[in-house]
Amino acid sequence: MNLEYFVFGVMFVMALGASLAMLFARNAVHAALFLVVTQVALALGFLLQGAFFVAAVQIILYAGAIMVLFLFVIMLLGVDTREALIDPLPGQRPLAIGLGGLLAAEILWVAVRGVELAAGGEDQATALTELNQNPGNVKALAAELFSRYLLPFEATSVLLVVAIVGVMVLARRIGRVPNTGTGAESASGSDKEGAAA
Amino acid sequence: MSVPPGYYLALAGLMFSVGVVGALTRRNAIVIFMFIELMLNAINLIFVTFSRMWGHVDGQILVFFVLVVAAAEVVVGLAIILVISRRRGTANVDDVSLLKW
Amino acid sequence: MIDLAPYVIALPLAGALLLMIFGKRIGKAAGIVASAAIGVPFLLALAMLVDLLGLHAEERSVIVTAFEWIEVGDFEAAARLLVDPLSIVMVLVVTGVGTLIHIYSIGYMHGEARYARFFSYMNLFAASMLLLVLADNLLLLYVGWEGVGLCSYLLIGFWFERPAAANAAKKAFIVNRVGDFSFLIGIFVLSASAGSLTVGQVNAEAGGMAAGVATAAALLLFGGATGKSAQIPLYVWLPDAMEGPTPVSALIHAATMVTAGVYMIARFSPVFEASGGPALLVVAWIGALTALWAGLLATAEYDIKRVLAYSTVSQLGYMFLALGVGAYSVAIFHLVTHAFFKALMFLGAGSVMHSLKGETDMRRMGGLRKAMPVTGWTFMMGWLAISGIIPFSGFFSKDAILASAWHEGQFLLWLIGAVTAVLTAFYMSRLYFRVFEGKLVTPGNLHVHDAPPSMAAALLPLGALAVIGGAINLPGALTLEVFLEPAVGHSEVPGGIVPWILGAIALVAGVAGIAAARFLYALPSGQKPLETLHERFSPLVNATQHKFYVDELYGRAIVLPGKALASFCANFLDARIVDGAVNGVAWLVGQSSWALRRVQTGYIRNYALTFLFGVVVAFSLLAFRGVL
Amino acid sequence: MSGVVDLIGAVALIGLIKVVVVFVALLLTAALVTYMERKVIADMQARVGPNRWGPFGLLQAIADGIKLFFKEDFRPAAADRWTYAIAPAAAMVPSFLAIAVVPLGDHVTVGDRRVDFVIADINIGILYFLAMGSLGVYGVVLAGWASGSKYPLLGGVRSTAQLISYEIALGLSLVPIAMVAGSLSLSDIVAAQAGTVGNVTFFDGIPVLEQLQDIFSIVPNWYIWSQWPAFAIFFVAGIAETNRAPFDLPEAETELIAGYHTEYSGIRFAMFYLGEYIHVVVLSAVAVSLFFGGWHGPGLGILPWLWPLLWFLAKTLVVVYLIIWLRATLPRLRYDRLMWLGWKRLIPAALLWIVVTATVNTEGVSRNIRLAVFVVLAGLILAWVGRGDPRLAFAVNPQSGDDRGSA
Repeated sequence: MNLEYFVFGVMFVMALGASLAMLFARNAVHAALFLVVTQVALALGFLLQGAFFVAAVQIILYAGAIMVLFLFVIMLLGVDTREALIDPLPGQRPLAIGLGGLLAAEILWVAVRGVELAAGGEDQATALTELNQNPGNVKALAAELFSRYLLPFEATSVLLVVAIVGVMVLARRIGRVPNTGTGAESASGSDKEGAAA
Repeated sequence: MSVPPGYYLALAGLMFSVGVVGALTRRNAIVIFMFIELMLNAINLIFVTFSRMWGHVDGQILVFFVLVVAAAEVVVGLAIILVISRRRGTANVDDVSLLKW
Repeated sequence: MIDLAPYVIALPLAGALLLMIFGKRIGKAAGIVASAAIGVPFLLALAMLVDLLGLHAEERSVIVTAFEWIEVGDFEAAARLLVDPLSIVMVLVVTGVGTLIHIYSIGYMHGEARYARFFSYMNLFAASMLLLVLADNLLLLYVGWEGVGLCSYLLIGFWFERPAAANAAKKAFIVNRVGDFSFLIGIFVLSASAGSLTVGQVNAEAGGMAAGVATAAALLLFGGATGKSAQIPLYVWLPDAMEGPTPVSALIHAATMVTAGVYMIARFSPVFEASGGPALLVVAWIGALTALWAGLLATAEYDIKRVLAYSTVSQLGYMFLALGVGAYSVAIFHLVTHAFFKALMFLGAGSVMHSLKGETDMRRMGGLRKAMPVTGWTFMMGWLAISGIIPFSGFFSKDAILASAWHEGQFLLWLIGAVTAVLTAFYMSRLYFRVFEGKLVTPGNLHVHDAPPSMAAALLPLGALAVIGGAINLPGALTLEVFLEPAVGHSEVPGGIVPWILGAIALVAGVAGIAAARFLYALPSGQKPLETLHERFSPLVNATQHKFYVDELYGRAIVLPGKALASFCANFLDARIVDGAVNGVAWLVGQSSWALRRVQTGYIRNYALTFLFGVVVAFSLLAFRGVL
Repeated sequence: MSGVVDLIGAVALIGLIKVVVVFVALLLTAALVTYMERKVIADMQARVGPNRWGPFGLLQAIADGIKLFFKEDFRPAAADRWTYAIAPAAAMVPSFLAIAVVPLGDHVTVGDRRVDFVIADINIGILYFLAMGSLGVYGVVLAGWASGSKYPLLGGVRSTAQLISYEIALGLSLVPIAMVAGSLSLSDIVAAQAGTVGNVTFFDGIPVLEQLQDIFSIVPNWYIWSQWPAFAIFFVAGIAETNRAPFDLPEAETELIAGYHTEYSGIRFAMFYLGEYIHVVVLSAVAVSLFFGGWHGPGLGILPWLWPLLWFLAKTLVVVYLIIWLRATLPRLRYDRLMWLGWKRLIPAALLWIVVTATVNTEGVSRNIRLAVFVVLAGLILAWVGRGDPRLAFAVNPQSGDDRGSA
């Protein structure tokens, strides 16, 4: 049991520390790297709470695909220059920090009350453990996803198709005459497609 | 006795707040995007925590939908940033202030 | 055959639609199409009459359902037609006289640019009028009522290029609206108190109505009738309506539409009866006064058609007098004979105008009987009929009215009627002698020709009817009164020697009027007394020639305040207050957006910050209220 | 939290021993593979290869290691300091971690405790392998960006696009395996491949072939027989993931000097190098587990726990040999051809194969029909994939350009 607290502590420090570091990182690539660390820490948090499949997907999709995509675009555009420390919008930074702090305080307060709330939820946590053992995490998820959540699931597939088409349209370079298909042009073209999708 | 859900919720809340502050103070569009991802991640943590609290997998399924939406959003958003950057040579959101009178 | 009643309406309606859509394509055949569209219903109506006569007297009220119209919950208003003696008489008059006038129009409107449109309107009018008389339902009746009003407006303003015609059409329409409004409220009162809209139901319930309600309903209905039938105080539109083509005057403003009020009151006679004295008394007095008033006005008029118009108003007054004394069938009888001879005279006048290139001033005419014999002789029939000379049709009906008034004990009304009879004979004779007798006078020495065949084809039958039309109510035979009895009730006919004396007095009155007119207008010796008369009574003559200043009075009393109110609304209420409010709101919005648009910086991070502010506020509210 | 205990259990004593043993073994194997590669390639190119240090040059790998360890650690001025330092580790660590879910052998009973030859038998093993594979990208990307030099940057960008493209095909090629095995755990998948194919009735009634059916009773029940298209896709995508020839574009020496690790030297370079070879070994190990029956194989009565380990090692080395062989044989793909292959051939083929597998494994379909459908559809897919890029035909003969409307 202490071990779980220990892992949770590591996870907590990793996740929060990395997010704060991300806040103070002046370089976009560094920020991206801290975000990856945060996500890996969160995956650990998911594992701790018995969400194995979600943890794996979190790594594969977020850390493995989305963040790589971020890095790709940063490198492609060369926008990894350092930002000026002075915010050109007057009052933006103090207000943002103040309001953000207020929000954090409010959420914390609610979370603390949530602890009391969760005192009765311990029994259900064991229910999830049983669920993870009997049909197994993946099978339990699949059973729910493909029965009760079938319609939203299909809707997400539509969303993805729309996103893919939208990206194709956005990233397409208009007015480029198609070449014989052997030059470097088409190479960079498919490069975009590959990266975008 | 395992870690109470409130701890996770507190962590998620703090991360979310950090994401909010970051998204509001940074000027690089891509970085702002990353902070939005951070907020979404915090939400995912909340979902998973609730999933454990209530003892069923619905929360974890919602994480999938968040993931899908995040993926679609990132892809489209990055493409837009790409186009803007190609046209205007910048990814600074303050330089793109056309949304006004 | 009675089941075919819907086709009586549908055929003219179809004709109207056909001519409206394909009028240009049909061209010259339009008149024939239209005449057929009204002529066939006449034949149908004859067949229906035969069927109706075949039924027992008590069963002569047949309801024909055309289709279900409105059905909402308990409320239902089916398109049902009521075929009974009253409506069949009206249908016969409308279709019969209407057919003749249609045929007449073929010749009269020849060469008119909007030939097909004219016949389309005429057919539409016929359909509306037939709907009015056949309707078994107040709503349906009102549809017909408004339909004839619309057609009247369209036809009066048929030559809308002429400002006079356009104004006359507007006047007719507006004056009629006043009456229609009253009529509509009357319908509401009736349907509310009777709980039904069908004629039979309303009449059956009438007996059980409170006297006050019945009186109110009756007076409101009569208000509608004063508009449609040109009674005091709403008669002013009819003389002006003479701006329309003459066949229109003959059909609408003599034979059919203006009698709608008479028909309607006869139709709802139980309601009037239920109100007891007051309503019927009002009807009778208004009718009598209108008869006298219009007769006086007619004596000073020089426009041939306007004389006939005033005459119509006057004769309608007779009919209302008859209604007011409870002699409904007599009123209908006069309606029928009047339709014959007045249509005849209008058509004769039209024939005169046709050959005189549109001249209507009788001072520039004279001795035309020899130049156009058909017109002259038939007009003479009409003149004698309206003057009440035995054995022409008008004598019988007018005599019956006067006799009924006497019988009811309304001696004052009888006296007014008798005086009016003298006046009627006088002004009609004045017209006749001026136009048809004496030396031949034409404006600009035109070559005068008689009516073309189609016009003559209408004049001759109408002339014959004017002569023998009185036969339909000869005592002893199958009389109109007996036929109408199931529909409008029995009217007491005075017995003994009294009717003969009254008839003699009426005849004497007619002869006296003719004699006076002949002395003053036809004989050379009458010239001097006429001038003396004019000098002696110059204020009265003057006033009569100015129509007793009624139009001016209405202009001052109603139109001017109306215009002032409209001008007030337009220039102050609308321009200052309504527009001011609208512009003020716009100005306010403009100013505040000018101030607020500074918030819109274009920096997305500012927007997001605002968003966050909203989130924090909402979160705080929820947290403090203990929801979370 | 049994899963958590499983994972955290790796940290406990037996787990710790396992980790250490496997770590060392993996390092040794990787060193062996570097030697093996040089020898094999030399052999194929009719050379001798390393032969100075130790018998047959066996100590060459150690010599290289010592040399690289003592070389100067050089950092370019424009480099991003921390990222530059982290990148090699980021390249190597995920490869190490991936081996954790691979069952290296059967179990052994020590006292009354059963010890499995696997570090962590978690029930999402395949996903774990994919997750580690996708994290492996960071080493390359960060190295390319952090070097502050244009060739490494180009190598980094290239590898980013390449890796996320082939990751999809890699993931999709594993779906049919999960479907037929009904599990995502590598141990379950290996267990499902125990035994032999057994009695096949497909050739019943055909006189000569009927006699051949007996042969199936000695053929091991590996997934490679039924899932060879999945293996083909997995193998190609896996090689692309490891950045090895013919997909070594991020480090194409003719175009980009040495790609993302151009600026690296000394121990950091060694880490990249090591990471790549560990990746190759792990990939081979996973391929063996998924398609070639894992540690299953005939053994002798003595030391029953040893034979599976040996079988596993042998099979893995065969696959490694195959990869080396490919490097010696195939030329490097041009970049657009690489993308074409990944997006237009491998991913559609993988999707199609998922559909085929799902159809054929529907309940109630007889085994014979399954076999027949397998043969026909697999042949069709092979033909389609092998048809090549129509644009190539156009380049050779402009008149025959069909299918280039999308170009």
